[in-house]
Amino acid sequence: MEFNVELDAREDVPQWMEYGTPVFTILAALAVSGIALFALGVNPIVAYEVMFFQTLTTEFGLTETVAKAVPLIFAGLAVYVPLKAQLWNIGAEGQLFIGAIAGTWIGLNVSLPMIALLPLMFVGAGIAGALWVAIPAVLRAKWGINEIITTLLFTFIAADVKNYVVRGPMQAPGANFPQTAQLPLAAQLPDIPGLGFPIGILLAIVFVALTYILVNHTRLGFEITFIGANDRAAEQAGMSKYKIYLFVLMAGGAFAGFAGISEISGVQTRLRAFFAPGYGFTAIPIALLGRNGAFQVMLAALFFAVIFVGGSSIETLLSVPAAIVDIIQALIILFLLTAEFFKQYSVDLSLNRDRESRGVTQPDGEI
Amino acid sequence: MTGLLAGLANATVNASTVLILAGLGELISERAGVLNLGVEGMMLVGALTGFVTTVVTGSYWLGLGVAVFAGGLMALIHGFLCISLNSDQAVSGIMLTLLGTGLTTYFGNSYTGNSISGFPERTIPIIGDFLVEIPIIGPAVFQSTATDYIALLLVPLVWLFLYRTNIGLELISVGEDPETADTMGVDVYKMRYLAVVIGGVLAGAAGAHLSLSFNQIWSTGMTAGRGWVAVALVIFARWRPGRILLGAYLFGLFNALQLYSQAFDLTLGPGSPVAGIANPIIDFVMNPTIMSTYPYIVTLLVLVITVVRAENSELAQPSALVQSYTREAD
Amino acid sequence: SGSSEPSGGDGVNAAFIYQAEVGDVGWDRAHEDARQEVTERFDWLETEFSEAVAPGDVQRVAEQYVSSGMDAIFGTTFGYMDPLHSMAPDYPETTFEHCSGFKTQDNMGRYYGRLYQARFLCGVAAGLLTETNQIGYVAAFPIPELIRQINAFVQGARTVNPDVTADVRWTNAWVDPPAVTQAVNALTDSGADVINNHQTTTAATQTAASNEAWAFTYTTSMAEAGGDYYGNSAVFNWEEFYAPTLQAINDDNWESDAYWEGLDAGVVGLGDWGPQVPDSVVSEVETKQDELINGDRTVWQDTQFAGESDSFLFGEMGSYVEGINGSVPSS
Amino acid sequence: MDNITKTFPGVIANDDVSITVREGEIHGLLGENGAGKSTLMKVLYGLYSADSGEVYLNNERLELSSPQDAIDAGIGMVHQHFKLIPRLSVAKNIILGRREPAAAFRNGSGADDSGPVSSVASSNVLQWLAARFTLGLDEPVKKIQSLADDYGFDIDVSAPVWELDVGERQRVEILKALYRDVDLLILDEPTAVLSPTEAERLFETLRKLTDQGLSIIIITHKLKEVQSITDRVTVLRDGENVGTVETADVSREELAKMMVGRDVLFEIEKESVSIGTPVLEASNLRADDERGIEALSGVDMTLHEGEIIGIAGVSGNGQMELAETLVGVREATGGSVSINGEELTNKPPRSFIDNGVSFVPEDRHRDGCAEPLSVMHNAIMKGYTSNEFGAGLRLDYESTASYTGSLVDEFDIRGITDVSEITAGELSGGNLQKLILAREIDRNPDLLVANQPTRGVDVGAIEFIRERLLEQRDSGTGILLLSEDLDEILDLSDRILVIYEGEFVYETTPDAADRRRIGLEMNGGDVGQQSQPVAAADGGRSES
Ligand SMILES: Nc1ncnc2c1ncn2[C@@H]1O[C@H](COP(=O)(O)OP(=O)(O)OP(=O)(O)O)[C@@H](O)[C@H]1O
Ligand SMILES: Nc1ncnc2c1ncn2[C@@H]1O[C@H](COP(=O)(O)OP(=O)(O)OP(=O)(O)O)[C@@H](O)[C@H]1O
Ligand SMILES: [Mg+2]
Ligand SMILES: [Mg+2]
Repeated sequence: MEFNVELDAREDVPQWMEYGTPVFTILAALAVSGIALFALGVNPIVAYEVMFFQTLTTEFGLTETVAKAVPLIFAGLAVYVPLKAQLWNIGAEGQLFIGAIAGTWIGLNVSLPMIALLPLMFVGAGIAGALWVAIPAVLRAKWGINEIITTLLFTFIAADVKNYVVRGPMQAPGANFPQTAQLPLAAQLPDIPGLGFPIGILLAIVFVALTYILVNHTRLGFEITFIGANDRAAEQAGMSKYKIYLFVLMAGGAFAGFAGISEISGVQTRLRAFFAPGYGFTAIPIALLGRNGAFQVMLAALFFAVIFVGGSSIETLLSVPAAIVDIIQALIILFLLTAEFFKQYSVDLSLNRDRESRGVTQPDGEI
Repeated sequence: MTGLLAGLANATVNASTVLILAGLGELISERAGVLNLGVEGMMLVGALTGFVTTVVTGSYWLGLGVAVFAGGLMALIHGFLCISLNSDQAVSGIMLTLLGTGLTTYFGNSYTGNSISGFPERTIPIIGDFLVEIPIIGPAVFQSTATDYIALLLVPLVWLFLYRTNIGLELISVGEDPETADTMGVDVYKMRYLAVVIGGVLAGAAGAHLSLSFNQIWSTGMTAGRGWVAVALVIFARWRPGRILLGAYLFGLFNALQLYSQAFDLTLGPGSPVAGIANPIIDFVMNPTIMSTYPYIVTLLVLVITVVRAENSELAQPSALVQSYTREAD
Repeated sequence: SGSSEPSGGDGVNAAFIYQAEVGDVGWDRAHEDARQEVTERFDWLETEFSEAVAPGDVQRVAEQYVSSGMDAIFGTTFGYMDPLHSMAPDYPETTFEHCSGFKTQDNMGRYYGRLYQARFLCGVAAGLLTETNQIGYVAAFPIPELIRQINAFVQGARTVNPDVTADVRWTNAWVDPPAVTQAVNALTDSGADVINNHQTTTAATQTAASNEAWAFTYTTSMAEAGGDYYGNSAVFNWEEFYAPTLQAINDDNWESDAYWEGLDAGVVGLGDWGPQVPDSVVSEVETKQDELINGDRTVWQDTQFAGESDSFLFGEMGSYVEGINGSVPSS
Repeated sequence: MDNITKTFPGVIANDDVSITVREGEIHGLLGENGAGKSTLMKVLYGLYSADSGEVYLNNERLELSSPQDAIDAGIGMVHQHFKLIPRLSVAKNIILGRREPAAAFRNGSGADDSGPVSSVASSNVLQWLAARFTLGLDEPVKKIQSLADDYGFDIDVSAPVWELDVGERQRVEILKALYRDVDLLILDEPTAVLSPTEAERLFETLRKLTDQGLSIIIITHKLKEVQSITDRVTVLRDGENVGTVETADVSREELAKMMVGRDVLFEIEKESVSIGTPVLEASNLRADDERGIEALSGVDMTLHEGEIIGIAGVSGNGQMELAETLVGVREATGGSVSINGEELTNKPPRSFIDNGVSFVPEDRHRDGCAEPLSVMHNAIMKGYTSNEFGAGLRLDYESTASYTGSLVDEFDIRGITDVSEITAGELSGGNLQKLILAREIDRNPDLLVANQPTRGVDVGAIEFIRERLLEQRDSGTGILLLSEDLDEILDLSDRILVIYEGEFVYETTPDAADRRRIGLEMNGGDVGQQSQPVAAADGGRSES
């Protein structure tokens, strides 16, 4: 008798698993994190009550979650769109910086009424983010140079560029602090009148819907999906890998730029040297969680927003160290990766009897 | 002038050890086909566990041992996810960095003020005094800590391991073509696990070098991005150990120049006819922030040049990098 | 005395918000030590704190504190200025205090310490201790705050030893221990035998000491890291600000103001001297300290900054005093 | 091998197959594509584990859970697709996995005294270490060199494999197997990429090997080779063993019959040709294969409306390159291609598609579809740009779904419950092929290039596909049919061209065709018989 673990490719993923796995994953990650909280002397149930229930049921929690979700949704889309063509945009954080720089510059240097200035800032940020990722996109499309590594390298360069501009060309005049001047009111994203939600969320929803339409209802989206599924066949069908790779990565860059400027214009009101929100990296698990569609990306972004806001709540209200939130986030990704596997394979752990059950007679001297 | 050069040489050599260790580890991992973007996280865990062990036991060798073990353990998570479960290598690596950062921030907080006596600087017995006499590089290379020597020694050792041992050959083969390696009787999974764990071990050692030899302190986030530099360094080195040394020195030199160049004013005097145009450019080029982008730009250029020029030669990346393997692929 | 005030007789709840994790040393540690001390001192005081709060998140954290009944919010980093400034009018019942900024509201004060005065005193010691007449300074970023302290330190040294020259190395990061160590090595290699620094790590002190150069530092004592070569530290004694401020809030006579005090108020000062610093040096420093406190001397009196306004000193200082090699990097 | 059964999701690759190989014989394994030959051999080599059945070698039952087990048992395999690592040297490729220790640690080598040095060197621990942490190339290189000399291979053992050409690589593959002192050598289509002289050299080698007592299993599609080299032949069909025969006792025709499994060939009613204007003209067309070696060496061809030209040939003689170049998927290195009179040489695939060219690629999984996507996605892989499916940028998935639904009905594609749920990868081979054909035919193309359209497809589907091809011809489409199945060529074509080594070497019509002659031409002609040069491919000349 022997233990035998059999792995079989699932021929099709059951429906409940498709949706159940992320939920199960998150619960498992929270269970493990619960042990850590327990060890800290914090009742995990109380902590999760504060973290999730209070965040989702109070006006304050909801508003904050929505505000946090805005850049996360954009950043999630920045990774999601290239992922549709099987490209990993690991460098959304850098594109976010560049978008923030360009958008802030416009906000500070162009005087227009809000109704024109804000769109112009977003357009500028989007273009800047898209151009920033254009080189990795061309390198990938033309020579197959791995985009994971190039987009990452560009992120480090972007961080230095950001540090440079806030101490140099874009430093606030008069004083010598490493930050730009404050954006004029016309360049600050207002709240939705009456609701208190930041108006950025409307924009984010619009772009989620546009992305959904792009991916699911346009010919371009068809090409993206197809190239992602089999680029050889796609090229035989007359699609251009070059065009699509350039498009998805640059669209991703533009979304990252939106994430940057929505955070600056909606929350920070000026670009500071230490602006490094990490949304571009959080976007990677968000896109992984939401890879089935743009609206799923939005849900995943909202979920991470809850984790951030709720995590901050348990820190302020229950004195849980901030690093624990990081650890919970890492654990969720870890469990998610494991869950992806179980979605693809059915694991059959069985006690196997000796295989020799047929009792065939042996032929002689032969195979 | 020699004093300055010696200082520069010393600073270069000093800055390079951590990159050599982490870079060699990442190189071995990638040579077996597994990209590990968790170097930063593994280094931090190595740095903290090594430091804490040394604080508690007083033995820096034990500290190094624990750091190496912890780095290997972190890598094992990555190995399990990517080799056994075929998870996405990029995502798993980033997760590892997140996890390492979170864990060390949390557990390291109360150690930020602690002081240890870590690896002392030593000369090599017998011939050491003689070697130190070598102008400029003598003191830089031969007046160092044990971890510096280990890193230097590892360069030829890793080279020998990869190119002159059977295990090395098998390791390279699984990074080139796991299916072929499999048909030749190479245990693909075992080799990949081995490579990933060695990668973690060396990243752990790199972290321990920072906290036990170079700085002899623990400071939250003390690797300050060097893990990512190590990943870039492997590309720069085109997956060859000798070039890791070269690249680490080059990165180290950039690092050192960033500090040393601050001693000089390279701008042209007002008498120079081109001063008006040249000085802003010189200012920009020599700006410390701008200078810190140079290693990345050089890496990108090397990447592009070698890929465009040498598709099939020794310089190409391991053919099966980032590809997972299952025998009966579906 | 208004009985409708929430603070009134039932004490004060105050929250402290820090940008980084509170380690064992550094800027946030200094505030945290003071928080613990005042919490201990006043039995009517309850405090909470949050660490690792980015400027983009501070408004949410502060609002949460307000809604959980905090009477006072202390924001301890420059980046919190705008968010606190814009939210303060929405919460008129709450007292906001912001450290190191320049904006105020009716219910938001600002506070800071003239740490440069303590740096000046460290400089005096450095000028007396140096044998090579070269001193070095490792700093993170060329911003007025850091330039002011560098200038003060060098000026202190040159006050007692006009032959002193200084070199500054910028590391381009708040926390990068390896780079700090490299920078200190570069400075000691070129002959500096006294090192001061502006970094959130003990790396500079540690490295200076192991290179047998006198180590000075700031915010908290790093005597352990400096060993025999430890000089002193320019420290904040924030409790000297927090205690009266919280008392005023408790007494309902707090008023928004701009607090920028120094040695005389005790909010900045020197820490404990290193074990090997000669008594003669200590007494000379004490003399200078008295002169500063008495007003017989100012830090900037013999420099190009003599007579400059506080707002210049605070936000605009962008060049070195005489004796520092090179110039402030122009970005 | 006894009662081997191996299934893949949806496919029974081997169905209770038993075969017996005698010591010292060369055993041929025959069968159509997808008959399960490679699978059976992969089971024998430990790459696949069989669902049931046993393997015995010299009376001993083998537990084969990995190739290492097979290697240990003395089994070597030369794979159809090269299993070589280009970056490594020949010698390293050969010794990979063998763990050759450095000379100093080699057991029993050189010094035979029992001095202290050698006793230390032969200790178990040291041997264990040496096998892992040293690498001895000197002796292996000598051994490889002498093996190469024995068999007349001219190879630089220290050269990296990427520098070698195809023939040299094939020899390295064989050296790899020989180096390991195998008792049983498996060769999976070893001659597919070899020239006849190279193949003859290989066969000499194989005979030498069997003289030394080795047993050999050889898979090949070339019946001529089977007859010249094997002692016995086993034929597989649809995963089942059809029978094992002494080679000497059967004719080529009988073997073919065993493979295909039919006595009677399909006689399809074919209407007379009414040829229209040329739709495809190619002149002096040249193209390289993936390795950059010329695979198509200047071919001329004209194909008319309502005509089917069948290209017959042994796999690997440039068929794939021809097909791909004609539809714009592969770059032409010389010559020109015109569609409907419009010169399109090296234009992107889209231009060809827009000019009415349809293509059924040889490898349907790799080139013909996107397996993870739905049947609907795959059905509109080329037609998605049509205004039929929405205006402007919009792609209307409702109309594509109903379109796909009708396509599925019309072409009787089975196993589809919901066109937007079932993925192409979930279809069986035959149904997938029908889907691809449906997609390509439904565009009502002017030119249809179909490469191996019925490979691996069940008999019913084959019939269906052939009928559809003829229908399409009758409606005016010009069809270029590439097939390794000679019956198919004979049944469907109006004209037949035989391709050999990238050139057309013979042209005929089905009526005039001599099967034997075609078969010979496919293999490069026979000794004493001159191959017929093709003067004008559209001349309609036939063999008398
Ligand atoms: N890894 C696999 N997964 C799923 N199905 C497979 C796999 N390998 C082979 N098959 C299927 O098993 C069947 C037998 O394939 P096999 O490769 O043994 O054929 P073959 O006789 O070697 O064909 P050829 O002449 O093309 O080499 C085919 O239907 C094929 O599609
Ligand atoms: N994973 C798979 N799923 C479905 N069909 C497959 C798969 N792998 C292979 N096939 C099909 O099986 C057939 C044979 O594939 P295989 O890889 O066995 O090629 P082969 O030429 O027989 O290999 P070998 O080099 O081992 O002889 C092809 O038609 C191929 O399309
Ligand atoms: Mg085959
Ligand atoms: Mg086969």
